[in-house]
Amino acid sequence: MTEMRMRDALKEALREEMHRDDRVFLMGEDIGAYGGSYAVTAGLLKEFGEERVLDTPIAESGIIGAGIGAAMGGMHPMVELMTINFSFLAMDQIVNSAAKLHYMSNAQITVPLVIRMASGGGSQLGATHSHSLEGLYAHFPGLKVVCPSNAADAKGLLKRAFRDENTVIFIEHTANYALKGEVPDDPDFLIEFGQANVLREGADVTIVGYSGSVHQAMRAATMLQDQENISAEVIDLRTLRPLDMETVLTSVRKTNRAVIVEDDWKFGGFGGELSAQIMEHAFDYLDAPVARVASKDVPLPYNRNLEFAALPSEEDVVEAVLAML
Amino acid sequence: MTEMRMRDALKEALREEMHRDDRVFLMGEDIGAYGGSYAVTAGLLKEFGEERVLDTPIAESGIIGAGIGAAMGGMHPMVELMTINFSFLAMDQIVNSAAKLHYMSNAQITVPLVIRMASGGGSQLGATHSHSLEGLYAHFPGLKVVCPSNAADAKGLLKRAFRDENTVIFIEHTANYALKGEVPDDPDFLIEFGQANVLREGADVTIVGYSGSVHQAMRAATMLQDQENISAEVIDLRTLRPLDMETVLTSVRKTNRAVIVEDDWKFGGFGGELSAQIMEHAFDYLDAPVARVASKDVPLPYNRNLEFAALPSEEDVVEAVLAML
Amino acid sequence: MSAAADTAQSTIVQTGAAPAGPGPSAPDSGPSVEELNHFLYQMMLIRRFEEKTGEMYTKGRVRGFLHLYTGQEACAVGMINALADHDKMVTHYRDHGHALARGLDPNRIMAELFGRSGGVSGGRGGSMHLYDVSKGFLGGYAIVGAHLPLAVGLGLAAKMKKNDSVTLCIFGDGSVAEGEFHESLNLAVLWKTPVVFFCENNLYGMGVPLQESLSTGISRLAAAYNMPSVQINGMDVLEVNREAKKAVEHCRTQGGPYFIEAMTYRYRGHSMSDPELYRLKEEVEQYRKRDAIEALKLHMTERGILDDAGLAEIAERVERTVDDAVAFAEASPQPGLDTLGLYVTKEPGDD
Amino acid sequence: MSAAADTAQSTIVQTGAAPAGPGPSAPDSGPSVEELNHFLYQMMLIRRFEEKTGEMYTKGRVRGFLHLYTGQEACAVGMINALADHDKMVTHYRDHGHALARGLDPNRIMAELFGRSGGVSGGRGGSMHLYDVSKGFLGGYAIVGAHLPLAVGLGLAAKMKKNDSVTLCIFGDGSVAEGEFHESLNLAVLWKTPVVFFCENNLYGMGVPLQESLSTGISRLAAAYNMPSVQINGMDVLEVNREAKKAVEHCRTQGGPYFIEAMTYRYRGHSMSDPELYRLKEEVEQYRKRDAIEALKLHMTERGILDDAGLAEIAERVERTVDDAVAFAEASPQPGLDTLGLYVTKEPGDD
Ligand SMILES: Cc1ncc(C[n+]2csc(CCOP(=O)(O)OP(=O)(O)O)c2C)c(N)n1
Ligand SMILES: Cc1ncc(C[n+]2csc(CCOP(=O)(O)OP(=O)(O)O)c2C)c(N)n1
Ligand SMILES: [Mg+2]
Ligand SMILES: [Mg+2]
Repeated sequence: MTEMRMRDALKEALREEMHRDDRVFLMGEDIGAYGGSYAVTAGLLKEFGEERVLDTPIAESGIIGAGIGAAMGGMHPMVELMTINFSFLAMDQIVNSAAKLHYMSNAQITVPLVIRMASGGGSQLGATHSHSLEGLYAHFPGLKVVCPSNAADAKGLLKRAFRDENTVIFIEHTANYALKGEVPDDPDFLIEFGQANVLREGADVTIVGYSGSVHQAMRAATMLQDQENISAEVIDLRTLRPLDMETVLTSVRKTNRAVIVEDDWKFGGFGGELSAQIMEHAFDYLDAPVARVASKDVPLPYNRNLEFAALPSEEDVVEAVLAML
Repeated sequence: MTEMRMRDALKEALREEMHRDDRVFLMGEDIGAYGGSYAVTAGLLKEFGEERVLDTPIAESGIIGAGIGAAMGGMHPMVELMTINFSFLAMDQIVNSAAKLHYMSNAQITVPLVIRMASGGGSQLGATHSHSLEGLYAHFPGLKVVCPSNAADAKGLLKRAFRDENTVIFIEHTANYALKGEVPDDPDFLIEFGQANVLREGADVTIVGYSGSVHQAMRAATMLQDQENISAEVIDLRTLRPLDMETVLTSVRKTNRAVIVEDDWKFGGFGGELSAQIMEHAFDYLDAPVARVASKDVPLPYNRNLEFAALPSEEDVVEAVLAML
Repeated sequence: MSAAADTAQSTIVQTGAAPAGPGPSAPDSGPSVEELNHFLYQMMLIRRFEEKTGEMYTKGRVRGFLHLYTGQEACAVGMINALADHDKMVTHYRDHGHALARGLDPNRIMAELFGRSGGVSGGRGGSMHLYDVSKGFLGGYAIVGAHLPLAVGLGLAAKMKKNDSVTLCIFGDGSVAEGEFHESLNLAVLWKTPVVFFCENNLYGMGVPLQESLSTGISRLAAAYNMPSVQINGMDVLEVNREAKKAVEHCRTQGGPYFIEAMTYRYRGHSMSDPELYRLKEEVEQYRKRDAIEALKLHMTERGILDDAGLAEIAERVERTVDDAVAFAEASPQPGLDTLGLYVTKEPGDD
Repeated sequence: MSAAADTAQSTIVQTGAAPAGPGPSAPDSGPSVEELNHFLYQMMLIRRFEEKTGEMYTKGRVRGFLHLYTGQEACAVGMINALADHDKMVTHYRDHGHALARGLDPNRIMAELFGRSGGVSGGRGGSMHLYDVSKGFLGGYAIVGAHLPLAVGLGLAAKMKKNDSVTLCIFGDGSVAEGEFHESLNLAVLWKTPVVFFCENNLYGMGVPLQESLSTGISRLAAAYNMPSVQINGMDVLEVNREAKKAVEHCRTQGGPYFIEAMTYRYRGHSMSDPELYRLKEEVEQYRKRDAIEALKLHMTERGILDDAGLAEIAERVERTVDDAVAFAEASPQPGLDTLGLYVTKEPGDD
């Protein structure tokens, strides 16, 4: 075990996988000389050389498409998009090429590709630069969608992504990069997809989060315990596709109440899927309707107060829990 | 009233609005000389000339962006994307420019733009050409999302779209183009956004659909009446953003049961939003969990049998209803 | 062909009056008699296969969007026969001719159009989505322009794996306006990926004539990215094959991309639902007069390497092959409904 | 400047050694003394405004991504002063200099950077999203390349409304690799929209040098679309202004687009978090030696139209303006939380 920040855990995963498998190479905007806009790839150009760490032009559709092609050609590329906001420009390649080729070709073609993207609001970057699209990508069959909330998970899940023969959308919340945690050194440390993590056990209510919102969930649980003596169970989904509903349902059947927390807009967001599935599979266990805590229905403003008001907070979670008890 | 197909009702709406407002012009791939891939614009080039009916190159991001710019410049353009599948290439313009400029500019800029797109599966076009993205676009604040199910609605809603100062995503299910219906001739016939339509009254269950799935819902209602003597109420949402939940909730509070039908994939689809909201606002009225009938979780295959098996059918709806009674 | 220097690094070679150009020109060290017979057979096969496919569509056997290749045979046959077995190719949705020229089994292509389990894509892809990895045929792509970046990536992989395979990327004139055309050409030159960009300029993107969809010349624009770029007569299979060999040779030995704009013409509508309001019957007739198959026949008969008997033999072989394909497709079973959920992703132990 | 014919329809004009070019060249009928003083004032204002903005960022007053314009002043001032009041412009996220040159109120720009209600975007946009419709300043755009199609649309609207306004579209060298660059230039030429495409080539897109992001020359590529295209010295405000006037005049009278590649340099990092590992301090120093502001001062003093007193007066005015801006921003109230939900869409009776 070594204590490190999530950004360094991610780098370790990349380093180990590049040493393990020479099909793995990296491309992206400013991942080389610049060191990556969130410093995840800093130093890797020096260590692995220009052959395996490619700085690319600003052409999201082109570089994601090239990554798909390289994967079809027998490599296992990682393409970093500086932030997930720019993935709108590459969405056709992700949705129509990467996600569908295996199925449409009747299993002749595989696209082993890892697409890493920084995501989320809260840094006052304004509306165009503050999207949370975990749920949007989880909608498409053929993709895997991974969104770690801490350093250890980040390493285990990213390494696992390079053992997958499919395209993995790997989403990193910018608020998590600096978070420190104990990270296993074992080069074979992997975290399987589709295994939610019960971060905190509780009896009265289940709080479900993923990516950045896991931390609002945890802080809310502490507040509930300290201030209201309410025992909340907190679940980190870790991957949205595949989705581990069993862990969520087991918890809800125990607590009889559920709150979902996400950074994304509530309307048409992934929380609706979770809420609906909980109802579908645990209807008779529910003492109250499942609650969703998410962003207000506005483009995220630059002003700090407005941005904070628009994003979900631990207070919002506490409020939602109290309202259902 | 005149009986006509939905495609002709759409054309009538375009004709009338172009005559009413010279800010309105049309652009799109093959909408002119070719007459439109679904013949909606056939004849309009001849009637209005090249100034107001522009055939464009195949450059979705460019032409949607140009439409946004023209709208910012004081026009009220309609851009037709041949099919919604190609909108993935223009998604950044739709999501980051069209949807956000009014808010980010503090109301200085408006983008009065109508984006028309053919949508849906069922024509054996294969996975890349069979998307249903009504729910995806409804997720973004700043947009309006309209999806008519019949000729009269198509005309009233499309005309209303040209009275809106915002960007309207106007989605036309290909299975609806040939449907005939009585359409009002009144040039001031408008259908307001956010007004769901109760197509059939019933007492035992509420079936909610939109766009193409409204017809599976109606056929299922007939089957339920005839074969099971079950009285189903059928609601056509007509617009997903704004969404008329009141009409849905009023119905569910009466029937105590709800089934949602949509062409899109179930996982992470708009049905989850509807299901969650019904639970949130009518929990105590529900005798059974809200059911969702949607596409199977696969890229839509070309083979007819497989495609039909993947898409939601009236039988699936009937089954879902029977399962909750 | 008169060469007009455009830049230091690249040249646009213009053919006299393509596609109104003359019939096959005499190659110095052109294809062998066997090759010529093979070209003629493939071109006639494609022609007949597409006629039959059209019939099958009207009979309801083939569904969805169907784009026939009729008229452009010289492009597919001339270009694809310049590839080696270990080379790879991607193309667009108008892909039957390309698949046949690459040697995919006609039976399995027709079965795919029928949506049967014996199809090259198991009936899941249809006309626009043919795949046969065993032949390095990595697909027909139905999103205009989307396969250009894929070709760059395939070239990049070949470069990284240091195998000397070349990737062929075929697309139409209408695709040139897409942003991915620009992104891909730029990346291919920057990264020196061995990719032959082969643009079949049939003068229309659906109903839009090229001059309304592009503000400049295709091969001229390609040259501006600093890659060799030529415009050739796509109605002359010998010229296409000659230029194609140069291009493939260049990519394989020098590395880096090469651009070919082949002037050609599509006899049929864009797809089966095309009313063809955008062009005159006369225009189509004109081009039919310069038919590439007839030109090749003439070339061969003039040189005494083809006689009526030989032609009849080829025609008969083509007929049999196409009839067999339909019979095979008819007999091929529908995919089982239990297969619907298979292969959404690839998981350990799948195969 | 030596003209090198590239095509019938377009020309690339190369300046001797831009950006290493000489100081301001003597214009035949150049700007008036008033104009020169105005240019100098604006360039010094931008320089000082950005320094102050940097300070305010380190103080935590300004947040988010911040991209300073320092070094490129001659581009904004030379280009934007060639526009008429009724013209429109869009630019990218490095937009403070452009906003100041267009005459937006420095107080309201600084207030926007502070996120205050008195900001040009009400505190909702921040540094990358400045808007002032009353000045025809239709925005800073933070998605690289996204505003190019918007400019084409604005030009299209102007053409349809037959008002003779021109649209200016400013972007960087790194944006040229985006697909929307290609789509927009093509559409602009096809539709003859009056758009000046002004590329500020500061040699880097973030940390990537141009030669690693583009396989060819920017103005050469632009010329291939068949529009007038020039490469100029962006460190010489007089040359920029002279070429800018030509471009605007062309668009206004001939219709159709015009392309300018201005060679320039950014003194500061790409954004405030840039470690600048990709370039040498020496390189930056070199360019600082050819500073455009110093060059203009020299030009004016040599011609006796600027003395120490005059310079001091301008410097003092700049200082006061920037201090006032900060004071205004500090005093400007935070937007009320009750405004969060306003203006998501525009509805009847909103305003
Ligand atoms: C991104 C995208 N936009 C639009 C279409 C619809 N479409 C299919 S083929 C076609 C014309 C393409 O023309 P060209 O590239 O010249 O190829 P050709 O059909 O002439 O062989 C269009 C517009 C599409 N499939 N994908
Ligand atoms: C589509 C997109 N991709 C990536 C980014 C991240 N990014 C912001 S600025 C920039 C560099 C742009 O360089 P250039 O166009 O030369 O402008 P400059 O910063 O040099 O003024 C990048 C990559 C973005 N904002 N949008
Ligand atoms: Mg074509
Ligand atoms: Mg730059």
